[in-house]
Formats: sequence, structure tokens, C-alpha cells
Amino acid sequence: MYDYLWLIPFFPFVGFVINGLFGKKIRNEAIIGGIGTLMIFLSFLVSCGNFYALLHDSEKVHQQVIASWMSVGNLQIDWGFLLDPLSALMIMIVTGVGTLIHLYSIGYMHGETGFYRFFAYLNLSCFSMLMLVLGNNALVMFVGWEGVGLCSYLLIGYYFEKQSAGDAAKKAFVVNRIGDFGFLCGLLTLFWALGSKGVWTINFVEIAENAHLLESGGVVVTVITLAFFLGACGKSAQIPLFTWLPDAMEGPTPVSALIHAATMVTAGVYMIARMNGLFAMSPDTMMTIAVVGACTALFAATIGLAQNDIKRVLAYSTVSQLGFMFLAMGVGAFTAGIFHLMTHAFFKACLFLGSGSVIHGMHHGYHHAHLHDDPQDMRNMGGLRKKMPITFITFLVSTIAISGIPFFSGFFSKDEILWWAFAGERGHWLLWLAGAVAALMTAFYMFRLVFMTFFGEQKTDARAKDHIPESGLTITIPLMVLAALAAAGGFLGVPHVLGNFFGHMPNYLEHFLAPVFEHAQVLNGIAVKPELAHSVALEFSMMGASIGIAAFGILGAWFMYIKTPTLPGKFVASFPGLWKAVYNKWYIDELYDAVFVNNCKRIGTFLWKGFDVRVVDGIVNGTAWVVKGIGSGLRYTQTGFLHNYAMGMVVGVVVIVGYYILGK
Amino acid sequence: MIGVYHYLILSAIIFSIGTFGVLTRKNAIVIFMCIELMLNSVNLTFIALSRHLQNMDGQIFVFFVMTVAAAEAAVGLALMIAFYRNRESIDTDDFNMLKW
Amino acid sequence: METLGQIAMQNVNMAAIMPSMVLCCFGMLLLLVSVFSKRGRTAHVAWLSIVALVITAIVTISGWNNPQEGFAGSVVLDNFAIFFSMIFIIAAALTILISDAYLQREGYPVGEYYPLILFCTAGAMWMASGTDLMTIFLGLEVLSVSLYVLAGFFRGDTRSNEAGLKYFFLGAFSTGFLLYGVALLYGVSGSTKIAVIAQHVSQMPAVIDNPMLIAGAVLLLIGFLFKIGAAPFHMWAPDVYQGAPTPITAFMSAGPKAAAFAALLRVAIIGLSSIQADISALFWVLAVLTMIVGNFIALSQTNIKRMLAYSSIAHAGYALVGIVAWNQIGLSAILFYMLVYTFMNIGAFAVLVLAGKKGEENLTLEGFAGFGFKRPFLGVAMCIFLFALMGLPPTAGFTGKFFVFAGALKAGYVWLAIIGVLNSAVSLYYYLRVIVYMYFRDPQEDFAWVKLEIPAVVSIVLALAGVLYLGIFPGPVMELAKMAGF
Amino acid sequence: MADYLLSLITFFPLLGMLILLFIPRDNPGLLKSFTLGVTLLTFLISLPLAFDDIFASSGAMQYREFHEWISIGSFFKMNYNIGIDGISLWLVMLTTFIMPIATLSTWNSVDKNVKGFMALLLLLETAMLGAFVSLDLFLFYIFWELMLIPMYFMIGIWGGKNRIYAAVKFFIFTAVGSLLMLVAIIYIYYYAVTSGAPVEGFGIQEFYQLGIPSDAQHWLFLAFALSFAIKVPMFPVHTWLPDAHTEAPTAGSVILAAILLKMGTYGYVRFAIPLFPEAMQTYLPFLAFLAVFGIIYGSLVAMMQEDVKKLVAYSSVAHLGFVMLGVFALNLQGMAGGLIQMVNHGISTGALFLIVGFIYERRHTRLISEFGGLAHKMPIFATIFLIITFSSIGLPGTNGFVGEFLALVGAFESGLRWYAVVATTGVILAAVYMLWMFQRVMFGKITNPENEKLKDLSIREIVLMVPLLIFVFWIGIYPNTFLSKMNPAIEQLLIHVKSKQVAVVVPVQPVIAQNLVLK
Repeated sequence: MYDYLWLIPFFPFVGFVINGLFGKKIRNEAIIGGIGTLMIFLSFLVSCGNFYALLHDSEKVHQQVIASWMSVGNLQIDWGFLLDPLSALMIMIVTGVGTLIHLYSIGYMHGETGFYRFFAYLNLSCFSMLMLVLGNNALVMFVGWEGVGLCSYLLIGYYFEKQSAGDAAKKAFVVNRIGDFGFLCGLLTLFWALGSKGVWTINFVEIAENAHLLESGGVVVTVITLAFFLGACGKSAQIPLFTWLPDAMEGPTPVSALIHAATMVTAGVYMIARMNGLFAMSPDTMMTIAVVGACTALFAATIGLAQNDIKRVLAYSTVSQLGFMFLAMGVGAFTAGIFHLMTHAFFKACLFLGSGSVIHGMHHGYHHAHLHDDPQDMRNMGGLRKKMPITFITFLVSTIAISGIPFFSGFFSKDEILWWAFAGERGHWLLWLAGAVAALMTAFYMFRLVFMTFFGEQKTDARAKDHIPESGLTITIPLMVLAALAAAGGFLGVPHVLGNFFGHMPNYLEHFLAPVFEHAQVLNGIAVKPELAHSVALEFSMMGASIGIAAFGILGAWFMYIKTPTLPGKFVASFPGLWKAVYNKWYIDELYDAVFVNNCKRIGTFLWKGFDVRVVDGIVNGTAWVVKGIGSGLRYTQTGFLHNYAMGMVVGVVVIVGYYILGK
Repeated sequence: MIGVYHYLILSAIIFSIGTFGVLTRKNAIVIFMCIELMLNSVNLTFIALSRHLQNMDGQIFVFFVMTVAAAEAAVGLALMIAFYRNRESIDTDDFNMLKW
Repeated sequence: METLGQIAMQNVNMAAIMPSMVLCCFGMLLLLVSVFSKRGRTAHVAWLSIVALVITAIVTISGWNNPQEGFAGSVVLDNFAIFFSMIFIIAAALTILISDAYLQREGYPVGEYYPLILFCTAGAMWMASGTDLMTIFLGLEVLSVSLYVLAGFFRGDTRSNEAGLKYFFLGAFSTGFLLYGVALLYGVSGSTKIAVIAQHVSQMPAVIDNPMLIAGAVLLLIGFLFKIGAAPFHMWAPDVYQGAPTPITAFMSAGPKAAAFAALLRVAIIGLSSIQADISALFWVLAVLTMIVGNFIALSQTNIKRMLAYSSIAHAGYALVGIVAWNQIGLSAILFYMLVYTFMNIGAFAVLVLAGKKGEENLTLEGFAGFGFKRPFLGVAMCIFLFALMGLPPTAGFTGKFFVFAGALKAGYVWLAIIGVLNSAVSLYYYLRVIVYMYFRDPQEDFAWVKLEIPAVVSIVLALAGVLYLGIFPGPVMELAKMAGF
Repeated sequence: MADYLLSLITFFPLLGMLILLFIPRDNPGLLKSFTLGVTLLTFLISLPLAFDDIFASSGAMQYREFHEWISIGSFFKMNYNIGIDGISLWLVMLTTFIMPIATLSTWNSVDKNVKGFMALLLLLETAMLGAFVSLDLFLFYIFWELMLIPMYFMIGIWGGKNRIYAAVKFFIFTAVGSLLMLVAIIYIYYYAVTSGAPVEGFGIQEFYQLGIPSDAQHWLFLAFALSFAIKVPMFPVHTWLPDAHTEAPTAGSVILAAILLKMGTYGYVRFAIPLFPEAMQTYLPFLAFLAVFGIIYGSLVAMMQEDVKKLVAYSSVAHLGFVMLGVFALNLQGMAGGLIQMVNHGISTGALFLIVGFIYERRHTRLISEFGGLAHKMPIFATIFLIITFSSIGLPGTNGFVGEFLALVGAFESGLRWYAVVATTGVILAAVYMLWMFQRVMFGKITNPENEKLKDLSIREIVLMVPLLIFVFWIGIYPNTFLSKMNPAIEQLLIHVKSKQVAVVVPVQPVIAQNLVLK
């Protein structure tokens, strides 16, 4: 089965090529969408086969080398794939969620002029993501890494005639590139650092095997991992590089679901997990990751509180949830991080798709009424639960999951992260506190979203009101599947304490991923603090706290948006400055513009008009000018008068003869 | 006793006078005469040296110089006449069409 | 005891002056022919002078590797003289080829023109083959007097008059210095023979302390430097070059300049080799000065003819670099360079001649706007000549400069070479500007172009052939130049 | 046949040019087709070189031809001494490959004096090929200077508004550098002759073996380095490039970017570094600094350009900074990266200039502000432009990445680590300026009514781009085709350079060094 590993990325690539080259000719949406979906589905099937095979295989690491890519001296890089539990899980998520989103898109993108283009890009992004996940060395991963960046660019800029879409696409790519800079630096330093120890490699398996050659906790490892982490920050929208992700909502909603929630943005987390052996060696980096993750979780959540655009709320929520994953990585809870990555993929994809369904409906309504109101503004919604029951239910399930209500998937994953943040060797109660507050806000703004959208009075313009239909089957089926996963997915990773209640249900995920993480964790002493490890009471009380927080957040949202809907207005009135800051995303974009973008432009303009044109060309042209000036000056020695010429000669004679007679 | 050096110094003085004349006079004919003066001072040098060295080469040279000077005079005067025909002047300040 | 007659028989070796005698005879014959020719018809005189030059060339070449001394060692026809003589002959021939149509056009179809060129060439040959300062002086004067006439040949044209007069006065003036220098050297050594002077100078205990020698040597050299057009004795050159009839300018900048170099080389390298260090130093300064003056002033010229005059000064500067080097390569390089310069410069002037019309010759840059497209052949030819003047491969201008600077580098004059190449960089600008006008500008107005006269085209083609052949295969000719060295 | 293959390839275009002169000037179609035919044939003739496996196994010069050319007794010896190894192989191939494309690009853009243009194109091809295959410094110099002439005319006659300034600047700028190099060339020759080394003319392989004393090496190296730096062009002697590129006709820009600039980088690899290894060592930090500074500088300046072509021109400064950084790494990866990046730059930037040419032909303007929303009207164009843009940015999977990555790996492995880190920021800036430009040209609504009428690419234009696109991906995905054939030659070069450089260090404690070797 492992021999067919290459088929997994290959199928979407074929889809990309077919739709990209011939899509315009095919025209038929069913065929185009069908090909796109089929290809990713085939890929899903192969993934299932491989996953299954791996599950029952005692050998957990399999590599497949397709061809040599670059071969220069001691730099030998292959086009190779790596299947281990981590990548197996990831390909399942990518292809699985990917298939659903492809299916969803057939309905959602119906009637778009660039339908074929969309599917081609979507396939390409799946291809890239699979390359990223499956690559057996850092450079193949980088291909996927940049590939998803490219697809993100293309898909955000899908509505390229919109200025904001173009801007957002460019911003996404450029900010990602800043991350890529880190990735490349890390990669190069790693290659050199290992090379100087005699192992010239960037193969993940070999890196893991030889990581011990580097000094644990030393500068080199810290630099490498920090550089990689910068890359992860860019891709996974962490502070300080998170600004692109909210803007990325300019893309069509399935895109937001697929790459800006389920797959691409989790690449950073995946990359850290992939190189956990290396990261674990540097406590400083781990601490940095944890702090950055916690801060991002908290910070993005605050912004999420005040947004009115349905997708923006979800976008900040994504940033926040990614922060949780990084927090997990930082405290060494790799399994928990990946677990949250998975559950997040389910519920956030579902949420995005649900919001897409809502927008689709709203758009339909407005279109019908020939209105140009914003179909994404939650202030125009309300009471939609009756209009769109399936969307509502699936959305609600996912919201519950993300809020951390027990036995839904988000509860298990988030709770495990918080537990590690509190009780892990590398955890700290402050980290836990940040996470807990973020979780509180998450519950609050998510239910705020649900309440504003689905409950209360319908605030949509009267003319459009009655023309908001429930979406079709291609849209609702993926919603239902994802909602089911969001609800039940958590049982893959039930904590031991709880597992006992479910008939000694094991933590499947931890068990499955153990071959990947255990080694580094053991080696670097990453575990739950021993004095807390067996404190069942503590674990339960933490869990209780989590539940309490979630409940509090939900109640708060209920209180403010259902019970006394005037309250938010009062709140805004009493803290106008605070609200404005939050609403405007703490002015981070403006800050970046002022500090980096404008200064870069200023420097560029200066270098061009000030330096290039004035100084360099000034010297060049100045030299020419001086030479010419001397020439024109000398020219006037040539007066045309015989006497002057004779005089010139005489002076020449006198000087020369005088020099030789007197000077010697 | 008048020795070779006296002749040499005299000729040097004459040469200088000629040179000075070339530099200061404006009339083409006068300039030409100054040049002749220079050539003749050279002739004087040659003859003095020839005498001093007991060697005929210098005197032969003088003949050549004189001949050449005559030829030059012919050509020079012809050129001056041509110029005079066009400009009605042989003032060297009028040689001013070609410059810079 | 030998009789006077025997002495004369032994010492007068006509073979040594055969080429120049042929030229002089033809010159006198042609004077007669032109007197008896119908007014306004000069073509046959031109062709006869070409014949004369061809015969002279054959006579000259036949003496290769067979040095003939004559007139008691006053004249020698050695390889050096032969090489230079060939340069003069080529210069004269190319000039004559472009002259006829030009003279007709300008309204001076006068037969004496050609004999004068022949006499001038003969004078140049004497300069190259003279081993006695007397012979050299005679050659110089024959050459000069002919040139005074030629420069002022257009009697009715004030510019031509002015050019002739300026040349005449300054030439005569410099002759004074030269003669004074000869006289002083004669006083030092008791002879005007270069070999004897060399012997005396080398035997002197403190050469450099003898002011008479130094003054004599310097004055003598200055006489030649004047003819070469080296700064600061260059001032006549632009005016004269500009005012003289264009073919004469072409000839003047090639033939007589080469002749002056020939004499200068013989006098300096054979006669004054014991004060080599001082002379090299002097020439170092003069070469640099000449290059700078020529190139820099040329930058601001708008008249192509005058610009080429300054460029000619600059090229004299490059050639002087070869003397500074004072080695075999430098010497041979000068010989080679003079030949190359003859081709490229006369070629460029030939194009100028053909580009003009009566009276107001078309010599300004503006007048050349769009020239390249109107006259493709002339345009391409001009480009090649200009690239050669710039010193770009694969033209002879490059190889010429290459050898000259190689000589300097071999002798260790790195800075001189660098200044030299930087000067050629400066020169790029004004040469390129001509091309800019020829090709990159649209024509301002329509000129009544003269038609392409076959002889002129032949001249241009020959020059082109020379420029390209010497550029791509400089080996054989450079080998000859090497053999022609001392 | 094989004995004279290189000469045939080199002079075939010249032969074509001579025949071209007899084609009547009033038949532009025939002139263009003929030129295209000649360049295509040249490409076909050169193909066997690319398929010759000898390059994969041997780093020595192949296809050698040696004839005495100029021999003047004890004065000089210059030989017609040509050959190629894995380093020059791909540059030769790049030249023969780009020329037909450049020719084809003139179809609609050159309409005056077609004959002249075509003749110059062919002359230029011979000159460029000659420079790449020359193994004799004198011969190289001839071709090197010869290149200036056709390019000067191309810019000056067929160029844009400010063409005269650009042409003259290009010419004088480049010539100044090469004239100093000429002095250095002659000096080396005399050093070789007087030191009694067994030299055959100006043959570089013999010159490699000279132990030129280090004080002489320094100024010789500087002369060479300046000359090549101007051609590359490296900061701060780059200012001729934006002018020349902007004013040149499309074909001229393509050739200038794709091939002519490579002369400079190639010059470093073939001449400056191996001839003066010790001096190289001294000036390495400085030159590497210039290279890296050029990356940042070129990118920042490119970012603010209002003219697409000028933007691409400044991006060249940045790209070639990567090439130079790779070359200066003086190790296998770096050099290979530098070399492959030369080819890449030829392909990507050449393609970008073609693209600019396409829109210039349609709109007769290159100002970014005049465009916008072109993606609507020209989807095929948009796709191709996008691919090339990302190739220029260095997206993995395209050619640009392979070159940049290898160059950076090389720089990291050598002592240039910090330079490499700074250089890596170039990948961010590249994205900034390219994408910003792409967005402003292609995205958004069509604001300028003139853009409404734009037609998408014609078949000819697509045919023009397809070969370039193929190589964009070929080099990106399977660069080993190229790498494997350049590695042996680079290895050999490096062994030479390192041996000379080590020679400086070893004599300090020769005994210990010997012991080390023995053990």
C-alpha cells in the first residue's frame, strides 16, 4: 500500500492540471466540480488505505523516494514522501475535509465565471498541502509550504477585480514570505549545523535520528528552532504575523474553510510537530512558542469580541485557536496540539461552511431584492434558524464544540491543552490563565455570533427577508458530516481520567502518535509535572473550571444578545475608546503600515530617487559633466590667434628646457 | 678676444629677439621677418660652431637653411597675398575664423 | 689617395634614395603634364600619381631586408624607412583617390595638387630614412613647404588661407627651434650625423650636466613634436586641420605625422639613447598631456572635422606612449599604430569628403543626422572607422592600441597604460556621438548628396580592408613592424 | 564535424548575417524568417552539446579547438583557443535557446530597418557565444568588446524615448571597466612570459597555474572585478542597467537580461576568481557585501518603480545579487546555485521582458498606473505572467527557487552565513515588488478604457513563451539534468581555487602540514 503514497498528492494535481488547462473549454460545472471532487476523494481513499495499513503495521515509518531533486555534492535532496502516524493523520484530515469542501463548493460556487479556475486552485492547494504533509524532507515540505501560500494567494485573490481582494492576497503572500524567510533560515542553518557534525541532511527521519548531535539547549538549536518558528508564525498567523488571516476572508468561503481553517494555517503546527525532536531540545524556543501561542489566543479572541462580519469573527477565532495549538506545542503537549488541530479542522471547517451557507442565503435574498447590502454583516441577520434549519443545527453543534462544552470534540482537545499548560513541566499557571480567558472569550463571541445570526428578530431588509432559502444538498451534506465529526471527533483522544468512565476507553490518538512524539518527550523530560501527574482530583477540577468558563461565556453572550440586546450598545457607549480599539483590531494593521510598509516604501523611494538617481547617477553623470566641462574650458585655450599659439609653444619650450637645465 | 661663446651668446640674443618679435608683432610680414631673424641666428650659431670645431658640416647646413628659408619665403608670401585678396589685411588678428 | 670622384662614387648610393627619386621625378613630370592639360581636368594627373605611387611602392618594397646606405651615411633605406615609406605611400594613395571628385566639386581642379602630395611624400620618406639631421631637416622642409601650399590650396577660401598661414607661421617658427636644437647638438658633437651624435653623447661623462646637449636635444625633439601635434605644441593642428581641404587634412593627420614620428624615433632611440630616462620622463608627461588635451577638447566639438583634428592629437598621444616604453614592442607598436591610424583616419575623412557638398561642407554633427540610413554603405564604413578610432575590437584600432599599451606595460608603465585606457574611455563619448547623430537621430533636412565616386569608394574599401585585416590578423604586419625596428 | 562543432556554433550566426546582407531590405518578412531560421539552426546544432554525457563525468574542457592565430615572434602569441566545460555549456545553450525567442519577439515590434536589426542580432549572437567559449583571454576580450557594438545600436536605433542617453551610458559604462581589464590582461601575459611559465598565448588554463604575487593579484583582480561587476551589474555600478533595459527594444532587453548580464557573472567564475584566488580571498567580504546589498537595494528600488520595465530591470540587480552570493561562496553548492541561477534569470527575466513587450506592443506604455484589471481581458496572458512572476519570486517548484536555494546553501556553508541571512530577506522583498506590480497591472477593475480593447496573446506569442515555461518547471522540478553536468567542472575549478588559497596558509608551519598529510 505504501508504494501508492505518491498517488495521494498526485490525484489532486491531476485535477489541477485538467481543470486548469481544459476547464475553460469544459464549461460544464458538474464535470469540472465532479473532477475536482473526485480527485480529492480518490486521494482520500488512498489515504484511508495507507492509514489503515499503518494502523496495523508495527513499522511506523515509511518513506518513498520518487526521484532525486537536487544533487550537488553533499547536498542530496529527493522528491520523497514520508508516512508515519503524524502524516497519516494529517492526510486523513486534509483529504477528508478537503473532499467535503470540494463537494460543498460545487453548490456554493455555482454560476461563478471562474468556476473552473476555482476548482483548479482548490485542487492545487490540496496537492500543495499534501506535499507539505507528506514530504520526507524539509525542502519538499517547503514546496508544499510555499505551494499553499501560492494557492492562498490565488484563492484570496479569486475575486481579483475587487481591490481589497487583491490587497489581501498580496498581504497574505508577503506575510507568509516573512515566515518563509524564517523557514529558509532555519533550514539552511540546520543543514549547515548538522553538516558540520558530519551529517549532511534535511531528511526528517535523519534529522530526528541525528538531532542529538547538536548541543541540547544550545544556541544553534535555539536559533534553528526559532527561525522555523518564525516560519510557523507566518503560516499559522501567530503574533506578530497574524494580520493576513482576517484579511484573507476576502476569498470565497470554502477557501476560508479549507485553507484558512482546516489545512494551510495548521501547517505551522504540523511543522513543529514534525520536528518535535529538534524543538524539544530548546526550552527557550518552547517557551517562546508557548508564550506567543497564549498571547495570540488571548489577543485574537479580544478582537473577535467586537467584529460584526461573520467571517471575520471566525477568522479571529481561527487565529485564537491556532494560538491554542501553539500553546500546546510550546508546553510540549504535541499530541494535544495535533488533537486540537484535528478537532479544530472539523468544527472550524463546519463553522466556515455554515457561515458560507448563511452568506449564500443572504446573498440570494439580496440578489433577489436587488440590494447591495453586505451579506456578511451579522447586524443584518438574525432569526435565521427557521430559514436555514440544517445550517443552524450544524452551526450550533460546531459552536458548542469550539466553546468547550463537554463531550463535544473541542472540549477534549482544549481541555488537554489547558491541562498541560497548567501541569506540564514546561507549563506555567499564567499560560493556563491566558488560555482560560481566551476560552472564555471564545465561548462568548461564538455564541454572540450564533445569537446574532440565528436568534432574535430578523433584521434583514424586508424586501430580501423572505427570499433566504436553505442551501442545497451539496452544501448541507458536508455540513452535516462535519458537524458529526465536530461532535464526536473528541472521542479519539479522551483523557485517561475520563476514559475510565467510558469503559476504559484508551486515548487512541496519544497511542497512535506516540511513535512520533514519545522519543523527544522522554529524551527532553517533557511531561506533566510528576507531583501533579496522578492528581485525579486536580485534573477534574481543572476540567470543571473549563466547563464553568465555557458556560459563563455562553451565558454572558445570552445575557447580552438575547436577554437584554441593548446592553452591548451601552457597553460601547461607556467604553468608546476600548471598543474602538478592539473593533479596529487594536490598530495593528495601521501600526504595521506605519512602521514597516511605509518606511519600506520611503526607503525604496529614497534609494531610487535619492540614491540611485542623485548619488550614483549623479557621480556618473557628474564625472561626465566634469570631463566635458574641462574639455569646454580647455577648448578656449584654442583662441584662434597666432600669438597665443606661438606663445604656447614658447612657454612649452621654456618650461621643458628650463626644467632640464635648471631643474637637474 | 672674441671667442665662440660670444658668437653663441649673440646668436642666442638674436634668436630671442626673433622669438619675441613673433610673439608681439601683428603684421604678418614683420612676423615672417622675425622668423627669418631666428633662422639667421641659427645660421650664425652654425657658422661659429663650424669655425670653432674646424668642421664644414655646419656651414653646409647653413646653405640648406638659407635655401629652405628662401623657399619658405616664397610660399609664405604667396599665402599672404592670397589671404590679403580675400580679407584685405595681413594683420594676424584677422586670422580668426578658425578657433576653439 | 682616393680621388674626389671615387669618394663620390662610393658614397653616393642612389639605391638609398630610389623611392623618393621616383616620386620626385614623377612629381616634376606631372607638374608639366598638368600645365599642358586642359583646364579643369585633373583626373589623369590623379591616376598618374597613383601609378607613381604604385611604382614607388614596388621600388620601396624591393629593398626590404636589404639596407642601403647612401650619401656618406646621410641616408639609409632600411626596413624602418621602408615601413614608414609604405605608410606614406598608402596615405598619399588613399588621399589622392578621394581628392579628384572633391577638387572638382569645390571648384579647384588644379593639377599641381597631386605633384605637391608626391613631393610631400618624398619629403616624408627623407625624414624616415635620414640618418643625418641635415637630411631629416631637408625632408621636413620639403614636406612642410608642400603642406603649407596644400593647406592653403583653396585660394579663394579664407579658411583655407588662414589654415595655410597659421601652419606656415607656426611651422616656420618651430623650424627655428628645431634648427637651433640641431645647431646646439652640432656644437656638442661636432657632427649632424645621428650615429656620431649618439657616440659623442654616450662617451660624455656627465651627459645630463651638459646644458647645451640637453637644450639641443629638447629643442630638436620639440621640432618633431610640433609636427606630431603633441601638447603643448599642438595648437596649430585643430585650426589647420579644420581649414585645410578635407583630403589634405586626412593626409596631414596621417602621412606627415608618421614622418615626424619616424624622425623622432630615429633621433631619440638611436641618437639619444644615453639620456633615455630623461626623454622617457619627458614623453611620459607629454603623452599624458596630449591624450588629455586631445580627448577632452574633442568632447565639446560640434564640427566633425575639427573633432577629428583633436582626436588626431589624442592619437598622437597614444603613439607617444610607445616611445615612453622605449622597448622593441613599443617601437614596433608605433610603426603599426601609424599604419593603422592611416587607414582609419583617412577612411573617416574619406566619408566626410563624400558626405559634403560644395562650399558649405557638411561637417557639423547636426548635418550628419540620419546619415547612416540615407547612405548605408558610408554609414557602416564610418561606424567601422569610428570604432577603430575608439579602439574597439575587432578593428585595427584595437590591436594598435593593444600593442602600444602592451609595450608600456612591458616596460612597467602601468599608470601610463591606465591613463591611456581611461582616455580612450573618454574618447568613446565623442566618437559615439557621431554615431548617435548618424543613426539615432532623424535627418533634419535633405542634402543633395554627392554621388559615390568610384575612386573614393575604392579608397574607403581599401581603408576598411586595412582596418579589419589589421584588426583580425595583425600578426603578419606586426611581424614586419618588428623587423623594421632598430 | 565534432572537431569543429564549437566553431560552427559560434560563427554560424555570423555566416547567417553575411548572407542576410544580400537579402533585399524591402522584404522584412523574409529577413525575419531567415534570421529565425539561422538562430533556430544554431540552436539545433548546439543541441548535441547538451546531450553529451562527457560533461557529467569530466570537468575538463571539451570540444577543444586550438589554432595559432596571432604570433609575433617574441612579442605575443594569441591563439584561437576555444572549448567548453560544464560551466560554459549551459550558458552556451542558454544563448542559442534565447536567440530564436528573441528573434520571434521582434515580429511585430521591429518594423523600421529590419535588416539592420536582424544583422545586429546575429552578430551579437556570435559575439556572445564567442565570449562563452573562449579559453584565450585575448580572444575573450575581442568577443567581450564586440558585444557592445550591436547592443549599442539596438538600444540607440530601436529604443525608446531616452534611448540615446541609455545607449551611450551603456556603452561607456561597460567599456570603461573592460578597458581596465585589458590593462590587467596584458600585465598577466607579461608576468607569465617573464616568469618563464609555459604559456601558450593568453590561454587561461596556463594562466591559472601562475603564482601571481599577491600584491599584483590585488590590482589585477580589482580591474577584472570592476569590469565584470559593471556587466553583472553589481551595486553601485548598476545604474546603466535600468536605463538600458527601459529603452531597449524587447528583443534587446531580453538578450541583455538573459545573456549579456551573464557575461559578468561568468567572468567571475571563469576568470576573476580562478586567476586571482588569493586576491579573491581578500576582497570576498567586500564583494559579498555588495552582492547582498544589491539584493536588498535592487528589491527596494524595484518596489517603487512606476515603469514595469524598470521594475524588472532593478529586479535583475537583486537576482544577480543571488548569483554573485552563490559564486562567492566558493563551494560546490554555491557555485552550482550561482550558475543555475544565471540560467534561471535568463529564462525568467527574459520572459518578463517579453511579457512587458507584449503589453507595450498593445498599449505603447509601460507605466503601471496605465494598467489594471488586465486579467479580465487577457486570461492566458495573466496565467503566463503569473507563472513567470512566481518563478521570479522563487517559488519552490519553479526554477528560481532551485538557484536561490543552492546559492543560499552554499553561502551558509561557507563563511558568508550572515550575508546569506540578509540575502534571504530578499525573498520577502521579491514577493513584495513582484506581487504589487502584478496586482496593479493585472488585478482590479479595468479603470483605463483603453485597456478594454486589449486582445489576449496570439499564437505566436504563446509559442514564444511555452519553451520558457517548460524550462521554468524543468529546472524547478528536476534540476539534476543541469546540475549533474556542471558539477564536475565546478569541482575542478574549486579544487584549483582552494589549492591556491590554501597555499597561502600552509607555509606558516609546513612541517606540521606535511605530517598531517602523511597521517
